[in-house]
Amino acid sequence: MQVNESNIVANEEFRPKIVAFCCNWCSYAGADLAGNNRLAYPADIKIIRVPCSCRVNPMFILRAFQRGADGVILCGCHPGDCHYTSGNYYTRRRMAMLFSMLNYLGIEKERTRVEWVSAAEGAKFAATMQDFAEKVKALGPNKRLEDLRCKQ
Amino acid sequence: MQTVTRETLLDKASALLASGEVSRVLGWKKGEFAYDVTPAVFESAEEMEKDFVYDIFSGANFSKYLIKETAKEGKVLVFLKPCDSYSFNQLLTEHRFDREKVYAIGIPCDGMMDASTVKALAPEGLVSAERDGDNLVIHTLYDGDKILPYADNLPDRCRHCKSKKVVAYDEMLGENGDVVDSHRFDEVAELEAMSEDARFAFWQNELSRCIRCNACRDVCPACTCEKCVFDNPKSGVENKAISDSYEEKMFHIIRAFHVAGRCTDCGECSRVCPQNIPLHLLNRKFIYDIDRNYGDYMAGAEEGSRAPLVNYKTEDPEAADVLERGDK
Amino acid sequence: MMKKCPVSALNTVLTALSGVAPLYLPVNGKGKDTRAKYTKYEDGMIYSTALNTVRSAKDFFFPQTENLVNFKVDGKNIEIIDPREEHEDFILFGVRACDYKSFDVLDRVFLSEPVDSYYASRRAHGIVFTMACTRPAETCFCTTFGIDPSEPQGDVSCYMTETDVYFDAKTEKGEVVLAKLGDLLADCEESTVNEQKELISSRMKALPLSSLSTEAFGGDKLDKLFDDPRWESLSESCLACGTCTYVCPTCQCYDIKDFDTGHGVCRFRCWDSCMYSEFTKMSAGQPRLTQMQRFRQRFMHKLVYYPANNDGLFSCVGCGRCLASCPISMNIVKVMKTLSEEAEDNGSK
Amino acid sequence: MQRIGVFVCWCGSNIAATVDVHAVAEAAKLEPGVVFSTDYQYMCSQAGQNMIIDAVKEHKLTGLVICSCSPRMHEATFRKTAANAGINPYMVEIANIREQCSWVHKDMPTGTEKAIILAKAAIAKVHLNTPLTPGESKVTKRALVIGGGIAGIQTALDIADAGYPVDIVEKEPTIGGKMAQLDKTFPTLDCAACILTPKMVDAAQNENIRIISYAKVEEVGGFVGNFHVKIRKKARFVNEDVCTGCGLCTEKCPQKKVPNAFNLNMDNHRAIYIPFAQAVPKVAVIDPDYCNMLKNGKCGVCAKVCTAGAIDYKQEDQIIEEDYGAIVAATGYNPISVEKFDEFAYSQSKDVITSLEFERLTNAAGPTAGKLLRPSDGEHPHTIVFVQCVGSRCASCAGKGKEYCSKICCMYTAKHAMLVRDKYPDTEVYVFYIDVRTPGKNFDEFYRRAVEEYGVHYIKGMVGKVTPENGKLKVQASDLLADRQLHIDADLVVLAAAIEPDKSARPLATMLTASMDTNDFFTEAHPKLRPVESPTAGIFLSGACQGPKDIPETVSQASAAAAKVIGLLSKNTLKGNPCVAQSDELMCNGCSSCANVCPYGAITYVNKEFRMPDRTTKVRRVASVNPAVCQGCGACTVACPSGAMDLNGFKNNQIMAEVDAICK
Amino acid sequence: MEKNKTAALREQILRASGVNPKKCMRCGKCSGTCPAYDEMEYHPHQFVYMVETGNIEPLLHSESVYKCLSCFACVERCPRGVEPAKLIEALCAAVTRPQGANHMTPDDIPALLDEDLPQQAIVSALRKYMK
Repeated sequence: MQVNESNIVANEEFRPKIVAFCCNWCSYAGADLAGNNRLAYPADIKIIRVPCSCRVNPMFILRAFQRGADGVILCGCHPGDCHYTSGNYYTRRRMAMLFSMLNYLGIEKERTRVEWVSAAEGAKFAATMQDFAEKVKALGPNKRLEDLRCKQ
Repeated sequence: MQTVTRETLLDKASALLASGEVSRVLGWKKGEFAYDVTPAVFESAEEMEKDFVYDIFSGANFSKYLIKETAKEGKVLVFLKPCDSYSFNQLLTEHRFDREKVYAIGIPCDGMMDASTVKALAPEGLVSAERDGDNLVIHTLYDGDKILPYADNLPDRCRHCKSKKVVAYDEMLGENGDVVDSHRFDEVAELEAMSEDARFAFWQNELSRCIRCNACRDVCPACTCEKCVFDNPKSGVENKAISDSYEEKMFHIIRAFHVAGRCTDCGECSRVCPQNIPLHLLNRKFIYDIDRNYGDYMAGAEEGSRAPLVNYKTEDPEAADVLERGDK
Repeated sequence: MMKKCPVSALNTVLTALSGVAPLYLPVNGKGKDTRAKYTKYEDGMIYSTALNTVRSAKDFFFPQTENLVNFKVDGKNIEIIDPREEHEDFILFGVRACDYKSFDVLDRVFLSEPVDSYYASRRAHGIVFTMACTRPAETCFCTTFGIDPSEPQGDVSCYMTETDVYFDAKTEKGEVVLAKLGDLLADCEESTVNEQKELISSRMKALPLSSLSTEAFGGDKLDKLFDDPRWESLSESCLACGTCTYVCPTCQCYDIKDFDTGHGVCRFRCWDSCMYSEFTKMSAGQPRLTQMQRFRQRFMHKLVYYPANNDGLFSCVGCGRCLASCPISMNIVKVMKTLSEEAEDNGSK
Repeated sequence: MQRIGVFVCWCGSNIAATVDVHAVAEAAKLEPGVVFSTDYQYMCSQAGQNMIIDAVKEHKLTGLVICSCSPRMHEATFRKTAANAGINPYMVEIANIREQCSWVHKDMPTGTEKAIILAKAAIAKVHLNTPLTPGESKVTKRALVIGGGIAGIQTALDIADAGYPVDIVEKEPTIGGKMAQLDKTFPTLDCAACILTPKMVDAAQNENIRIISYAKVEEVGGFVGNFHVKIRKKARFVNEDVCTGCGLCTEKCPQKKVPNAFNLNMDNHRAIYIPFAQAVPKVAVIDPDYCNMLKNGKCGVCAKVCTAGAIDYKQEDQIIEEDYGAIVAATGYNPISVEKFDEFAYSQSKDVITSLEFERLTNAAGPTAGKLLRPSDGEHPHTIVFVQCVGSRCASCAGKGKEYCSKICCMYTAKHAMLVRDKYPDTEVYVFYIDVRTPGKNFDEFYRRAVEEYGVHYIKGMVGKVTPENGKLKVQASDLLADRQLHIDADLVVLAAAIEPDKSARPLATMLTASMDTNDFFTEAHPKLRPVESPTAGIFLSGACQGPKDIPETVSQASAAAAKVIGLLSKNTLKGNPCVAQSDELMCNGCSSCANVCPYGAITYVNKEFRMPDRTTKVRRVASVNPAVCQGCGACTVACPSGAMDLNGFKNNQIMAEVDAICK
Repeated sequence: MEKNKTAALREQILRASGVNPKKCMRCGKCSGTCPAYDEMEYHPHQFVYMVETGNIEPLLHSESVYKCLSCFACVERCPRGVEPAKLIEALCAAVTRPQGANHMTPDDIPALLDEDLPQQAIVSALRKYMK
């Protein structure tokens, strides 16, 4: 009986949908390392592997919000460590510009984040995801960049 | 200072057409009323004598037409106001037209009117409008004449003019001006100073009017893709019309992003918007952010310069810092 | 019987009207665009006497986007859902004569067999109050198409003077609505608005475009006009945006598209524009390959093809919206004037 | 429409304990296009792979989704399986339900729910996969070794022995590195120079080896098999080909006050010098910061005395450009600066020295000619305190020390202590340790000998502070086993400083696009299975630049790296990664944005004629990608506003399909 | 009961001091550096170890807790950031606040539960009895 009750509570609780774009060489490996070390982070986060953070097109991020994401985080190698030399430097400018624009349009700035996570930083990956998920959860569902057609 | 009048331009163009230096002239053609001037290609001095105008409504930026015009035989003469010349350079930087096929004449500018600005001043029965010294004189059907200070009633893009300097020309008529600071980022800064909620409400009101007519894109000298992603079914973002409040936001964010670092702030997008959406405030936000975070950069100021979004410095600020700076 | 109320009581009347059915009327905009647009009436809103709304009234019967059908996908099952809700009556207040005439143009397309039930339902529920144009603009040329702004049609036609607003029910629907307003309106003689009508007529005659003629156009002018060389120069600066078609009260082209919502498909229709290179694209490509052809299409449709199929009715109502909004100021008036001129020496191009 | 097979792996209990694998397989079955779905204990096992092959054949599958461990683990495995089953290897997508699901979530419902979503995303992606074929590129049969220490020398020798030309770039005027500075080596106590210098000579004499000393790598372009490197050879103001290394100039030079870096600045040499007697190349070099001739044009003594006429004051830096097939990083290590540890008084007293300085003090070629004398007064020290772990295992001293164990200090300290007691039995030697770590062949025996045979006092505890007082060093330390605080008056304190990667490694890594860890050690492609390769193809790691190492370990890694290089150079062509960018010429408008961001210069422009829909033709400038040069980062795809650039294997529509599936 | 109390005390000390004794690698640098070493019965490294293992009782009755000079040399020099001085300070506080000694822990509550007792009372009691 008690189990059921807690289930209901859990179901009613807002569970954000979060997309994490991770570069193959550093952050995706960092996420794997978090797994190797059994460092938990919320299951609300789903990772999409990209070769480099610079592969992430702003359209993907807007698409995620359209399709119901409540937060999007982009992880890449630390500046200077990019597997492709300069990819994350472009990412940094692009995402700084994009996220600044989203915020300018009134979209909560806590919904978007760029974080550098190396292949060795499993703990940082888990902690970052934990923190991001908490911040997004506190904001509640994404209303400002949603597409009502995509809501079930 | 030599004043540049319709006659100056006409004489110049006629001479160049007569000498065979150019075979066509991109110029402004008079319309039914004072304000409905149309960009047109003139092929003879006679045509120009008949229909060419150069007055306070000769605001259209011809640079983008050069893509089409230089694909044809012969050389084309184009008149470049300061802001047009930036677009001209930017298009050259992006290898969009053949410089050899253009004869560019730089002309000074101290602000151009446009139809919607003047119509806003006289919403009912606007007969005509002209400049008289420092004043704008508007003749109306029902309310007589209105006399207003010219400079104060210019459209936003001219009130916040970025430069009175023609940066690309083969020949300059009149005296070239300088880059000016006319507080073009003030309005962006005001928006930044608002709360997230207030900004959202502001843009929601503005962008929700969008009818996706694509005029902003089609007039934009930076939007010169063979096929726009929004027209390309394979792009995944293609859509013809607004279907949800998300769509127009998506369209304008992506469009602004695609021209970020390449936009010369010519203001044509806001001029042509039938819904009067202040689209230039999106592009200016990017320019402002670029200037503050990556160093001053003016697209088109120099041919061949590398746009900030295809460039980087190792010491660039992090996205979070940029966000902080843009949210006061 | 004509009825009236003082201008000062208009808001009371509007409030009462909004009690009869949801009421939409032109209201000046907030924010960067202060021009009038149709807005759902709420207490305290002020009716805008601006001549034309930015967008035409066709939105109410033929909205820019409209969901036609939804497919819900669950695993490998597909369920078909009709997204339509029951329409209720609504009142459109302040429609100008030209816009009202545009409904006629649209009706001939959407209400002829097979009837477009989406459009038909909206038309059946709309109650239109037209408003005579006391101060027509320089861009007005409705008279060219035989529209008399001093005699606007509709369920109720209205006149506004400096002191009073007059209401003249033209249909049964209109009578019923006015009856519900009870003693908010006072009876008056129909002749009381005659002076107003005359004023409008005389003003129309004085407009710069009053002499614009349709003589050179019509269903029988296809051969003469189609290959006219002047289409080239008319269209050369066209940007191929769709502004003219989207502000036009009579443009009725649409596209039907599917939107994948992630858990199904939403099939909707949205306005389309013959100015676009993707317009009516088929597997073999689009039928009109150049911008000149697309540009020509739009004006030929309004001035030749449509009248050919609709008893000579032109599908332009002279509202002048495209004159004001075209980014390069090319428009139907310039096209008509240019093509009406006798070609000086045919083949100048 | 694809015919997709979904294979859910239990990974024993690794996945199955927190993910209901059966439920995942069942849920996948409902997805459009999925015609087969199953779960199995170990998908990567032979039996598992056979199951996949059978399913492909039986169900005519065109695409595979494997829900298993990270694609970094077994993507290659399953691609091979696909190839074996007769479908294109790039028709495989992996849903990472182990590292990124079962291992990070604790309860079954959560894990299962997420695993299903990850599977759906992979299915959505594989729907849009297209068969890809790798391109081929030629291999330049020449290797570059960066760093000429024992690691670099060994790697170069091994590569050269296999018959491939190899260049060593060394930043100092001579090769030899740290090992050349050492006195004896543990645990055999043979003299470092005696075993190193023959190798240096071998390298110099090997016709396949070119030593580019006093040089640094300035620019690296290209990719595996085809690197193009710019090397700046600094001016030494001595003609290398002419100098005989006689050393006369180094005796006659009037400028005598140049700190001798080889002896860690404990003595001086002349402005023209040969770093040490066995230097290779044995060629003098002028220090331009001290040479009077170069500074103010007054002197010229060396030129006068040089009978060979080798002095060239006008010599300039030289740029050498060369193509290589493989690059080995062997940049080595340095002791950290211990000045920031105030408690050890390194900056306050000359008699507090580092272990490397101690090496020079006991070396016959060192500043004291091998006699152990106090730097302050040249007296023989009677009490010596060795402090271990200075800056090592130091988690809290940000900016000062290192969190890792430097690995070599326990052994060399034992060596030092033993040597002191051996040469000067009248000396009391104390070693303060936290742990003594001796996992190595004959290591523990060596340490025990120091204690048992040589009578070195090993005390468990750390030195708290060192205070110079009246020519003595007051050492205060704790003896944890006796539970008392010790106060020792020492004559000499030797600090076993932590070691860190050479400062040149970080900028080099950037040029090589090789990744580094937070401590600036190069990262291996796999910590266990690929320990001598960088994740960047064609870059290999040799020696302490990858992590702290002693000499035997360094040499083994050096040879291992050489073996990897030889394996690479023995190939004539390399198969490329087919996941490269591709430009849709119909969409491209030739704006150059993509070329601006391409780090590899893989994009060029061509004028191409296009047939327009109205049957006219038009010449347009369009981008063209060189698939052999493109590395598939995707920077161009975002720079391109018209979406003409796309990336095979990570296409826009594939990523968006994943986004859609996740956000559903 | 005794075990519970010690565990609670340990918890309280760790929470008050913010010290994680598990970080200690037993190098003894704290004791090596401590100027008050000779005055102490238990030395800084022992404090850390004894708190970690729960052997806290002897520390509470030792004069050592008052001998710490709070010079923070051990905090400054500890290579692992353990901060022994803060731990000693917390221990000292636990001793010098006799009223603060916990009379009750959250684990004691279930036994005291009574149907008529308002929950608020339990909470306030717990607050009162937990320092």
